[in-house]
Amino acid sequence: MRADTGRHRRRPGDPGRATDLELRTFWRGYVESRSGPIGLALLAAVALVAALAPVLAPVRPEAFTDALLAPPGPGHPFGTDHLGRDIFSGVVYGTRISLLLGVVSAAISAVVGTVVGAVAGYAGGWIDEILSRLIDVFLMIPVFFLVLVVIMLFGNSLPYVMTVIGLTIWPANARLMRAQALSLRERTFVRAAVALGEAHGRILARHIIPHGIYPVVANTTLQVAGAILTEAGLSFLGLGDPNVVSWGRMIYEGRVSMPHGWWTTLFPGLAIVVTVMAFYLIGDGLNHALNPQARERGA
Amino acid sequence: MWTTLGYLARRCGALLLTLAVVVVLNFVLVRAAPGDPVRILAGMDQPSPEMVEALTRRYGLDQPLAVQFWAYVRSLLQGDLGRSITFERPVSQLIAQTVGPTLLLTLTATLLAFALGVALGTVSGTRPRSRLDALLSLAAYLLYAMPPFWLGMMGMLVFASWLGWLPTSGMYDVRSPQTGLAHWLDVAHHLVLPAATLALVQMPVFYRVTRASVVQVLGDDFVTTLRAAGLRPGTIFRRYVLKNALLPSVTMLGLQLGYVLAGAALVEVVFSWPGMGRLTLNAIYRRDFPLVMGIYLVVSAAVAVGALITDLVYGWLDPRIRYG
Amino acid sequence: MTRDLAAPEAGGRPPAAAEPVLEIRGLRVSYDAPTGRVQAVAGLDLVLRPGDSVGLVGESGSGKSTVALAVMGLLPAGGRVDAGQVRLLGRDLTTLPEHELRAVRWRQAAMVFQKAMSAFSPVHRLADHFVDVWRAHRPERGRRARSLALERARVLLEAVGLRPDALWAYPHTLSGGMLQRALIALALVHQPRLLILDEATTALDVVTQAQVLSEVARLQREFDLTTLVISHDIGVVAALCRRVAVLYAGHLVEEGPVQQVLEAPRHPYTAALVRAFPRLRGPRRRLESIPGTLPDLTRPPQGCVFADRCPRAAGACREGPPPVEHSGGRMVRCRFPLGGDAGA
Amino acid sequence: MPDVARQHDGARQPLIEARGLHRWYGSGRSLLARRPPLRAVDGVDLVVYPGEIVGLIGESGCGKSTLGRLLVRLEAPTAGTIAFAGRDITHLRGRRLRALRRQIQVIFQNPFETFDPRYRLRQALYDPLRIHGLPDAERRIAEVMERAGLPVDRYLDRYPRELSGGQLQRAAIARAMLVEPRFVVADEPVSMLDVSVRAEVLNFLLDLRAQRQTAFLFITHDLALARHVCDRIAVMYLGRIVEEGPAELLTSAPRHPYTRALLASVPDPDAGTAASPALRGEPPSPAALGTGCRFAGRCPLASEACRRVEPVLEPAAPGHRVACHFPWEEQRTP
Amino acid sequence: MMRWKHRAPVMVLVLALALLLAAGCGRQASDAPGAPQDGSTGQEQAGGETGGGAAGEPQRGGTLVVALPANPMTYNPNARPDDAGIMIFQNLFNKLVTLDDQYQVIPDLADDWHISEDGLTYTFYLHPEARWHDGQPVTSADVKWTYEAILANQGLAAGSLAVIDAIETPDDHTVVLRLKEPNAPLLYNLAWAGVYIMPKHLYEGSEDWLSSEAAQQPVGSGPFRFDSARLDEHVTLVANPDYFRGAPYLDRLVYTIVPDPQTAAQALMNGEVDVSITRPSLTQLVTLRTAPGVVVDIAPMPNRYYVPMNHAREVFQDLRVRQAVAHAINRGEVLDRALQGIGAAAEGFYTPAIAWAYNPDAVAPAYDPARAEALLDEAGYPRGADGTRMRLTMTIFSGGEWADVAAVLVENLRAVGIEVELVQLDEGAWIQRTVVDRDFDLTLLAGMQGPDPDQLRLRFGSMGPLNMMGYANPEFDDLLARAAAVTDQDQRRDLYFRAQEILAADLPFVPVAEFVAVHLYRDAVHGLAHHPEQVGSVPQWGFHRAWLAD
Repeated sequence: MRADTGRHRRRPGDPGRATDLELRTFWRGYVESRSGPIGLALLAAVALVAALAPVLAPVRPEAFTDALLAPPGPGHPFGTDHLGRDIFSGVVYGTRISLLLGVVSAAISAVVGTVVGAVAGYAGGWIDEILSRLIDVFLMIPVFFLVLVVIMLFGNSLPYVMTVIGLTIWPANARLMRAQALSLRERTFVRAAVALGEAHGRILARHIIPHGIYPVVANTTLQVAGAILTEAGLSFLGLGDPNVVSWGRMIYEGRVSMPHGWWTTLFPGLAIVVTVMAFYLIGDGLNHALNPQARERGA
Repeated sequence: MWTTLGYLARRCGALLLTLAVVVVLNFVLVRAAPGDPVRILAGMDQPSPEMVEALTRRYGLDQPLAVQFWAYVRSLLQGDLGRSITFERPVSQLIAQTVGPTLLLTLTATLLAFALGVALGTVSGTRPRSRLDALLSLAAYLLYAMPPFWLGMMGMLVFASWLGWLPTSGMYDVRSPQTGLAHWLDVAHHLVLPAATLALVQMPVFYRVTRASVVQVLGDDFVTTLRAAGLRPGTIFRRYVLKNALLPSVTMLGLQLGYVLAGAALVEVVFSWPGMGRLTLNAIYRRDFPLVMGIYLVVSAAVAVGALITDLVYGWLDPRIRYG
Repeated sequence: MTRDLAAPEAGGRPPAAAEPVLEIRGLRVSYDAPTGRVQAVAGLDLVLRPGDSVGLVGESGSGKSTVALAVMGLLPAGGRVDAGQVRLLGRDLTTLPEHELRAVRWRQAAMVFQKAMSAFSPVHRLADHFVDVWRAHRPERGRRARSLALERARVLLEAVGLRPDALWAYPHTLSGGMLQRALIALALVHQPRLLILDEATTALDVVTQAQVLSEVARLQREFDLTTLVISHDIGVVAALCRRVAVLYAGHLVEEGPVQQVLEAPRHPYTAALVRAFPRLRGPRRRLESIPGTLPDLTRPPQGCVFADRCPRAAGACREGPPPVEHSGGRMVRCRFPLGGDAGA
Repeated sequence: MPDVARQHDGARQPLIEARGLHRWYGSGRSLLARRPPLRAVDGVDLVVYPGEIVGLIGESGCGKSTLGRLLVRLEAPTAGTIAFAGRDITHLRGRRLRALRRQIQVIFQNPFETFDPRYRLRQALYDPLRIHGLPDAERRIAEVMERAGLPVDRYLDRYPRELSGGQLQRAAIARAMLVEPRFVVADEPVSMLDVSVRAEVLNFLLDLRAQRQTAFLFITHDLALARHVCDRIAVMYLGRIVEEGPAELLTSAPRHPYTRALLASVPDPDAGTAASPALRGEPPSPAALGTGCRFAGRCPLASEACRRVEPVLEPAAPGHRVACHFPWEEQRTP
Repeated sequence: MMRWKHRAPVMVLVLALALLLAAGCGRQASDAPGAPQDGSTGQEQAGGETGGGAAGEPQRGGTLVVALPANPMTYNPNARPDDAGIMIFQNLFNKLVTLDDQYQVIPDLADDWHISEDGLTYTFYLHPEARWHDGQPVTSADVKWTYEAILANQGLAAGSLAVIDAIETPDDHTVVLRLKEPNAPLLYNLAWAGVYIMPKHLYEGSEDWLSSEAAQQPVGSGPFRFDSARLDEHVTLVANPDYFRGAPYLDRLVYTIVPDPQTAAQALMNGEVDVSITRPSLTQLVTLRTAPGVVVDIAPMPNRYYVPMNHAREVFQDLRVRQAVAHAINRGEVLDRALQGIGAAAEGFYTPAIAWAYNPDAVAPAYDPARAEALLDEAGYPRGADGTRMRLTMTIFSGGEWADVAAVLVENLRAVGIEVELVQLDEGAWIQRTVVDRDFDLTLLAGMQGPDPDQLRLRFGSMGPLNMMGYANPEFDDLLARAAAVTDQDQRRDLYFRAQEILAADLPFVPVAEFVAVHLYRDAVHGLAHHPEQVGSVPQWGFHRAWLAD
């Protein structure tokens, strides 16, 4: 009887095995996923809006127009809020903030998570013991409440919010990267590099991280979406940065006009849905392309 | 048996470690934050040393931090979460009063989400890449991308404001409180919108996991064996695939808890649901240290225990898992 | 046939001496691949008469497993039978609708897969599999079906050298060898006429493999099985089979009695393959390899598929398909076969 | 096939010498779950002389790969010593260990995994030279690739996925050989390859030995293959070497009942019948070993003594050692 | 003990301010508020159409459901500044005296009172029929015990009562307060908050007035009795048929906890609640005004938005810069846009709600961006290449209206070349940053400035605890000190008028807008405000005379 075979734990999201990728196969898998290209198209549209914000938006999002709480119509396609600010302009400019916030938060998470996870998984031993304890503990802490407490207590400027979000969501990436590093460490080409006398830092940089990064990339894409939602949640509680126009903040401010001024919350909300969905779709496309087994089975 | 116990012991150790980190983190964060509760209680009256002092002494805030921390830990070990500064009541009592509605909301929503997600996930997973699958997937993406509070607001707009079918807030009608069955029907009526909101934003998680695992299990070798043995696809699915495919969804059930509680807090705000979410925001706002720490501890413990229970249930469902 | 081992209804089956159990005619199977359709099996003829044991050997990519899956009607998505017939006990399976095919499976033809470790559902006990496989083709229901099935399972498990209480084990608690045996037992639940062993011992250690092989050899006799053994190891085929068929790139290149084919191969590929196997006896010598690689099966060559790697190949070999030569119970598909008198 | 090494056994200094090597996994630290350690390698003495090819035979799980990894210092032994050219390398670390890697190389089982798929062969082959600061990279690479049958102009700029298994394994050997090691562990180097291409890989290996006097530890589960490739063969069972001797002798006149059983189990195309199962049952778990001979449970010859006292490797003939209380005599071999 | 004299208004202010802050932060689901409601009586006629007055014959019976933004912290009415609690206390308890809608002192427990010529002795005559809900009579001993307890426990009003030297109880229904020195604001403060008379017989004996059983199960003397409460759900009161000023019309009074203004407004429109103390956003008011069945009743209150400028910052030591900021701010736009036209643009330097003390001639600089730019040029702050003269921060509270007002201010200042970055903090952090650390450029503040103008000392006196801008003018300090010590209102008025002139000249802050009290209820609710019989219209959510029409 084998006593140890049952030790494997199947958990969704755990990579079975690090993946070798050829760009072409990868792209084919990505396209096959259906969700991937749609997400990319959506994101492209969103990014275009962000880039062209000054052109698209009729006015500065902070600027007051004469129409207070005007319903959608000519001049104000999405209407105006109770201060007379143009919702359409806000949505357009908010794209920049949401993208910035999402990308920066997720990037922080990706960098921290990748480094911690790769070191933990590759080094093993007590280093892994300590780091993975840390990862586990942070994974178990309810993040939103933590972010909430920190932001509420310490302040809510955008850079701060981005950093706090980034620094609370990295453990998921670290866990992925650690699992990757653990499996990559046993991979023949890594063993071969060790046997050839390669230095550990170089092995991490050249073999472990480049190979193991894909699930982290996919997850980071999802985290962009998560960060945007988190910011929206914070803003909804009045904890957004008052100096920038973000969608969450627009909903929060527009909420006072409900139910009569439904457009003040409807459109920013839809913008969040579209953007978040773009990242989810891309993330799923990446996962699909990265997971050959699932791909073969049409998942 | 021993290995299971050993596993349990280790998991509990990890749980305690998590809670220890939570306690320290909490303590440090809350104390490091600008502003202190006495000032809020006393108002902005800078030169009133007598009152500030009296309050400070009353809540032990004059002690060195280390002493305060030790006192906190000691009382925690005795099962005492402390006394709320703002409410002048034991924290445990405040939590106990709000935990019920929160549990009612989150459990209802989660079970709904689970049932719905698994059912739809199965539908999709058995016909991957079909039109129905595409439609369901799209719906899942859409819901997944929705901020729960926004969905709640839109739900309230449509069903409470425009259609007037459902109440906007609260847990029951305070004007004419009911008893017995009528009371629970009333609660259920109030529960519809918040629970549906929370269920809908969670559903995609279960949907996606179920769909993926159904697709995966359908491709497993043992399915080929059973097909080769001449079993009907329906039989294979019901007797074999489903059990295999449900396991990951069950795992998600526990892992979701943190997310659900966060979503619940926001939804509670939208619908004035008398739960812990609102209590939390209140406590943070008032710098009610004992209350903030107590809630956070309880929430963290709940999440950790949820994960532990999930693991155990998973181990019970999946014979492969031996806690060695 | 011992009474114990026989399936309940097995006694009434008429002996069908002359009629082949399995008759494959002109079978062509292809798969979808990113680069085009892969011709995995290109015109295969193979006949298994009752009591026959045929080994299908070939290297990876030769199409041998595809043959097995095509027989069982279990080709994966993207694969399809383009032409030919697979007659099992006279019925062409390629034209059978799915529900009729389902009735054929396991009662008339069963299969033992290579990956025994994953061939059982990990969250079910072995007993569940036996019971459900039993029920799939039996009229009994409820408790009675269960006890009958378990009774049969116990007998079969003992027959393959396992303790009956293995029924209550979950797959992960059993070793690869045990699972392989259990899988063989499962294949025998309905006393099939044809048993296909697809690399059934490849994953096992040599000692375990020897154990399983000897048990299969015994079962062949005791259950009156007709077996199709698929393997890359000519040793395994030699141990289990009376005849051997050599497959190369989807083409059957040589067929005949095992001893004759291995001792005096006629096809250059067979000869090279035999030479490449290290032996335990005889002189130690430098091993030989077959230079080159398999042809691209999305664009199969005009002439002989082996021509590019064949030391005897001439221009004619590349121009048209090689002739098929039958003599003395042997078949060879080659323009310039070795030992022209071997068939005599 | 010249048995170069054997002629000089007595005179020459061993290239690599393992003494009492142990590798145990998991030491049962947990308070409640005290599980016995898994004894993968459990007291192995092994010597390889310069220019010698030693075969290491055994079933999966017997510890042969672990032993290989210990010898190349990819893992650290739990106990025991390893000496290389007379120098104790058991505890080398850091830079000195990396320097040692030039002397000791390894070839892995899976050729498709040996190269990082992200890099072209050029990069992969350049790396070892960079690491060990060897000059003339271009020339060295060209030389060894030529010998591997992979001319640089056609293969150097290819990605690993563009090569077949046989080619990859030759390239892997080429890479290992670039730094001109004196000892190479080849861990099942051909088991994943089709029979038809095994020979070209093995022959490349043999050529290298002939030219450079590189010593090899050839790990395999295939006795027949070992017989053709190796000078000496050591048979491993559950973490221990139970028999070792000259390849021809060991495969024709084995002394240990386990070796005999292994030989009998090999399906022989020449025999024409199913091999008789020489052994019943399966090996016990290396985590649950009792006292006495670890083969006793399955051994047809086992006596009470076998169950109590573990036999040690003792000479049975010149260059032939067996760990058995009742080794078969040569004349009793059928 | 000079300082203690100032304590009274300090505490009042503290209470009021806390309420107000809460109002601003309401949308965080914390205990939002009803800042305006308590304290502000100003029943005005501006709302005009309100049905709050006498409309038909009062009907008896029914349950009134009131949306309250937060739970009461405790049922000890004098311990804490508790905006939610005070809404309930006014229906459970009585004070000695209370205020009417013109901020004039009127009887409550005391039917009558007398102040000695020297202003050092106050004598109150209690209503003989007043009884606690448990049937015990309310006596002078209760009053004495209450005031002493407040002082001993550092209760909410401890500061205002500190001026009392001794309390005498010649008989059960007479209370005599002896003061250490004359103190004009005292009577007002006894009518204000944190001075509810508590039942001595129930509190006595427990070691702490907060942990006493009576602080959980309150027993008062007011028109309603405590019935039950559940955290975050409801607080239920029932009618006290034996109330000494007559039984209330309503049977039950249910406070349901609805912290979210949005939800509260929705619930009001749906008829789920009858009265909303949870204050909706001003925007919602616009909607609510047209909602069928909803009455929006708006009244001025002694509370105003203003922008303090930190004198510790070099830039604000220059009067021209302060003037420029004042000229740059378009108070009309703040009113129209951020405040949806509800309330009034602030002109002067004290609240016009306390009419007798308001100097209408001391006014802030008019909106004049050109003038502002000229002043800034003059002060040496020319526009830079990007059009910016200077960058400042404005520290504001979290919460909707604060942000709205700030948004307009930011745009106003931007127009004259002052880039303002908002720093949004919750209450705790705001206090720390501005009041304690004084680390800010501009801030935005509001707060109760009644019931007595002595209040000005807190905010702008050189020692004033809320003078976070560090403004110091000895003449101003002197004027206010003198005004507190005289009892004659005309004399006091002159002093306060002069003080406001000084503020107008020195401009330590820019007044922005006048706050309003907003009363929201269903049109079925009557007898809320303006009711002649109603005693104690400050705070004004007393439901003694309220009744429900069918």
